[in-house]
Amino acid sequence: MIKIDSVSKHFGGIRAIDNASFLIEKGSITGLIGPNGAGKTTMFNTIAGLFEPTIGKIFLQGENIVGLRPHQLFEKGVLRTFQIAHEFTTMSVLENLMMVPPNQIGERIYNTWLRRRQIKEQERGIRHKAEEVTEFLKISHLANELAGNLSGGQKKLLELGRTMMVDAKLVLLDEVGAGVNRTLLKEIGKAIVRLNKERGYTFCMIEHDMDFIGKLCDPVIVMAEGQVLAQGTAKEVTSNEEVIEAYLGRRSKHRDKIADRSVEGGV
Amino acid sequence: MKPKQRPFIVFAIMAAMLLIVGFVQSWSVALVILNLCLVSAIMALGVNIQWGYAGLFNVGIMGFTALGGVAVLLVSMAPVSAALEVGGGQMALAAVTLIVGCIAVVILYRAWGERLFRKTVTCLAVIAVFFLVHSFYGPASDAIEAVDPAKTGYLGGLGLPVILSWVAGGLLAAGAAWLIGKITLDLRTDYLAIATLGIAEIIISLLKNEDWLTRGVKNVTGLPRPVPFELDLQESPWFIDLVETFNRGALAGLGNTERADALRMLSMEGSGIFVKLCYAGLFMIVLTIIFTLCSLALHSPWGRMIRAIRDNETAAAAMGKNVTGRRLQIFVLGSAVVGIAGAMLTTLDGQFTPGTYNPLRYTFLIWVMVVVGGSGNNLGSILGGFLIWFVWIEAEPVGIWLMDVLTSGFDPASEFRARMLDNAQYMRLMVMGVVLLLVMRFSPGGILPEKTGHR
Amino acid sequence: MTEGPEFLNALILLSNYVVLPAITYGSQLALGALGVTLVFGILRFSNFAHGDTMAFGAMVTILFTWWFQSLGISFGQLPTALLALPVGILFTIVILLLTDRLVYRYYRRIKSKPITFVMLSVGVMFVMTGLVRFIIGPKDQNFADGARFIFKARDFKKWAGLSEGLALRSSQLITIVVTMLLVAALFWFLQKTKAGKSMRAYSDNEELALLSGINPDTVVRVTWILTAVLATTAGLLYSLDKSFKPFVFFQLLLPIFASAIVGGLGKPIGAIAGGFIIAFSEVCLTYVYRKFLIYLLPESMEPETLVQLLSTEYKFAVSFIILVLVLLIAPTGLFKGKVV
Amino acid sequence: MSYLIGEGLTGGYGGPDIIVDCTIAVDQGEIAVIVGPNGAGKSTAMRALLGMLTMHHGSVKLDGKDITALTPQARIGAGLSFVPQNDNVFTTMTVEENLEMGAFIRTDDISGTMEEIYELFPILKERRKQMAGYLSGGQRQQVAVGRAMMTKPSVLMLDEPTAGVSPIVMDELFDRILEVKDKGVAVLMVEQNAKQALQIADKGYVLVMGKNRHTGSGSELLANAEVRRSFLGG
Repeated sequence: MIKIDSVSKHFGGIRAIDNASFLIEKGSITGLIGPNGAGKTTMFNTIAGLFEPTIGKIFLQGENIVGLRPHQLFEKGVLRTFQIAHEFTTMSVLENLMMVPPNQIGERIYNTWLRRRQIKEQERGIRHKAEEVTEFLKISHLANELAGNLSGGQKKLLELGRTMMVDAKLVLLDEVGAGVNRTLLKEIGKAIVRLNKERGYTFCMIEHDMDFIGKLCDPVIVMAEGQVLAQGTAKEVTSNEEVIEAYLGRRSKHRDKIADRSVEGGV
Repeated sequence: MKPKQRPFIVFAIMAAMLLIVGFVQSWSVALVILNLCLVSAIMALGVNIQWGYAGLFNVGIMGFTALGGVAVLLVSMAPVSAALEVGGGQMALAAVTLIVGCIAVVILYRAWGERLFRKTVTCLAVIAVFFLVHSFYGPASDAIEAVDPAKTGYLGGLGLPVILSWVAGGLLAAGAAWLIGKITLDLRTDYLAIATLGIAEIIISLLKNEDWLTRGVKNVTGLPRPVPFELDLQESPWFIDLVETFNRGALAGLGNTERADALRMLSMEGSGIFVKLCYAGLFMIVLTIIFTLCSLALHSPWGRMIRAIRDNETAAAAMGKNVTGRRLQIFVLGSAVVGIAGAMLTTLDGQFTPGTYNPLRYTFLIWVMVVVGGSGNNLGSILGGFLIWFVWIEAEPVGIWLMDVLTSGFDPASEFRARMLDNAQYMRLMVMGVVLLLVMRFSPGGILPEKTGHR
Repeated sequence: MTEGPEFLNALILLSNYVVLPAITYGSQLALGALGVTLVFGILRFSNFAHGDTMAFGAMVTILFTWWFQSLGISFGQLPTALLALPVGILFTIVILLLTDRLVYRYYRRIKSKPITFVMLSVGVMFVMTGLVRFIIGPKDQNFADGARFIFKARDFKKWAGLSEGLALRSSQLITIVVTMLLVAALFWFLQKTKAGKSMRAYSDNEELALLSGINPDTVVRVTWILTAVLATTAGLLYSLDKSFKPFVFFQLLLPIFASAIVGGLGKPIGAIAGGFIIAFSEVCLTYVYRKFLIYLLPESMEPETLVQLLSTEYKFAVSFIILVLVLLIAPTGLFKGKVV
Repeated sequence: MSYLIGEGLTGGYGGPDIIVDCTIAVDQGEIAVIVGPNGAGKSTAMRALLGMLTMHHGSVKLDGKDITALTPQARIGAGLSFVPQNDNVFTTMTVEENLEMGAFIRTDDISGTMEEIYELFPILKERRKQMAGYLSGGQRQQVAVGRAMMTKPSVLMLDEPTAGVSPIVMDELFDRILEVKDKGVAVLMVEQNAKQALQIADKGYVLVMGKNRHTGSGSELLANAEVRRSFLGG
């Protein structure tokens, strides 16, 4: 689906991504984990076209998509959700969903004066789809609620719902779990699996909650300090010493010595 | 009261107030107010498109109004052939050079790419173009302004029916807005505000000083009218008959001579009112058209997209919407509507007087209308236009009357009292400010707030 | 036919009609822009009411000047207005603190968006304009007294033996001196005193300032007081130099904002630089260079046109164009102003 | 009974509770670190102690006195002192001014304290006339800590002081923090970098999902395999 080919992204001196390469298989739910500052979100933004990589190529089904603008990628079916939900607070859930489909007839202002009928028909279709989505996500009871009044978790569901309004190929989920209570997180998890099974979406998700990752993701890719550190099933990576060390933080020689001494001293 | 009824009620109150003026002061005063209320309502609609729909803070309204105004004279006045002969050709040449020059500069800027001195070179090119254009423009304008300065001294217009100028005003304003938007719309909110403030001032000073085009502060009077002149009406028998039928009761039982005099009197005041009614009719039509178009656009996927952009640009962009494009579109549309209103205003006045445009009246007052009426809500801004204009006009006599009462204790000759009486009219500025502040504090949505959520 | 070396004459001509006026105007703009920039730095909005604050301050000062004059109090060679200035400042402080209490504070508490504050300031602007015109009327007001000139062009010619004269109006000298004193005082306050430093801290990083125990309300109060001092002085100096006319102060808003933004909003030093940049470009672009060139060029090349780059009516255009250019080239201004 | 103790802290930023019934305590002259996976609520726990979030349960006691009701400013006055993770210096002000601002609430003579800070961070003495904005990341952190020390706090709280600094700088910072502790200050810090932090800590709190998962001395926690695994967010 997506092939990351030795991509690097530098901000001034800092190497947010440092020659990382990996594959996201079609139809997979790939987990992307790693300690803070590992460059996960930067990787997402680079794939979604917010940044251009300093070096390296990104292939979407064999086509190099480096340099495409976000809305172009959007039309190619590459969607991303945000760590902090970006819903339209003053619009109802239904409207939030209905505004998603690109190039609606009614988005050209002169059509709103000249082609009322076509717009009506299209609107009917879009609304129907939106209602399907709300049912799929079990939030139909909120359809006419202002998105601003939703709970954190419901907003995340809405984010997910947006991706369902267009035939997404690849969906990048940035910490869907953040600030969501367990029960709702389960719902989100279910939704993701169903989308993956029933509609063949490919997912790539940044997540910190390991058992969530464990339940959903295969494979799991571990990034640390901008590089791909390990790759494999959730079990494999969690039992990988290197990964644990990376999570525990940077080692630095002389401090270790002190530590050893203190341990001998039996503090 | 239920939000559904609210508009009806407030508009009913508004109508009642106008009627009261009609009975207490006079019908022609009431009609004058009504006509300006209608124009203000259209302006408010234009500003509402920009601020209410898309959150663009444009304080250059005055400029676009004035552009609408100049369109009237450019379209409807008869061309001044003498001026065209002496300066027309060269002026055209200047215009052409200007356009070509600008294009050339842009091409140069692009072609130069990332090489050194890009900005310097571009600036130099601009300066060069400026002098080139000036070499044609200078003599041409002098020649034109020399042609019978007392009467003309300008190129005149196209001599087309004045109604067309309303469309032209819209187009002119739209064109200007497009240019300005291209430059300034990427700026941060309050930078944008200040930029538009400046543009308005520049447009005004252009209109004041480019005499060859607008006669500047010498003003252009006697603009053609879309409605008959009072005098013609008083001559025309059908109108006299009309008046007669209207006042049969009053005229009955009068001797022939008195009857004729009375009839003349009646048809005189009748003609005034008739003319104002014609204007009111025309304005009403325009307002209805624009209002319908606005509501159609707002309650549609387009409106939804615009509200989404206003609500959260990043997300809208991530949903594949072209944010910059839409903002520009909105800016152009809003300005066009303001331009139309500006043209109507000038037509109503029958003269173009660039000296009289001032930002308090033509920019900030409109803002008060939108905020008080209810930004984001078309009906709201129309109401705002009516209400605020009404207050703006009526605050003056009321203020003077108030002062008169307050200072009645002093002896009428006293210098203090005299000053208080002339300055009373400025109380309305304070009233406006206070109204704005109070509304923003106690009903931030305005009188008719925007309906958010599902439609 | 002309006495003295040509280029000297040219020089004097330039300093008389370009340099002196530009410096004077520049100082007035700088003071105005300082007020705007302070409010922006601390309260984080562009204050559209600033022009009318200047008008208000100047008005009060003028009213008291008249009163003093009627009492026969005078300031020797200096205009009586300078005596009345402190009173004017006092009144302006009161009205600004009042507006803050009645208008802005509430919105600060509920943390409204900057744009809301801008619109509020429009409301305040209406009230203040109304107030000023209501009290003193829209017409020109004459209140200047004391010596008009430090030295007249004629005396200068005699003294220097040139055909061009250099005149120094007392209002010009006063403007320059007062500005220098005030700016010096302001910078001393901001750089050296604890209150001033706390203001800079607050404008730099609000949360950290709170964590250091700086009280926002005090900071805001001090800001308004400083704004009042700057605005009133700027207003008065402008009125002394040109004339007092309420509407003019609204038109001044544009060059003032331009100065503040060109320098970088929230940066006092930038405001001053911006003020002079705007002033000099306005004067230079609208000055008629004909006579100047006649002095410098040989007879053969003497220009027959006015050699004026822009007609005087287009002053606004100048400040505006500079503004846009700067915003396009260095969006945060020359001194890296803050972004809200 | 520790010097500063927050018991059963439960709360968040308006939304769902981010920390649930978690207890953090630190004594004078010791270093306590809060570690754990991303999003475990480490910083939130610290902000709870400072009174910077809406609490539903729990109490904060300083030296036996209940300060739960106090505002952050008041707590600063009471002897707490906080170094935020980022934006923790006044970039447009000189190092010296930064320190002065740190001592804003003090009315007595601060020159003595300032000298102490300069002894602690000699580099700051050299740079004291420089804009804090122009300093390197490590030096900034030193300014930030110095600023916080200016109130002569009894408790110093640091939110990820080593975020984004190189290992060497990190070591130096930790050494400095040890010195601060030796002055008898209670030091409480949140660290991403558990390995390093736990090595210098007298006491460690491992938070997971906003709850206390493990508590103990730094070295024992480091030794514990389960703890190590829990950092992957288990």
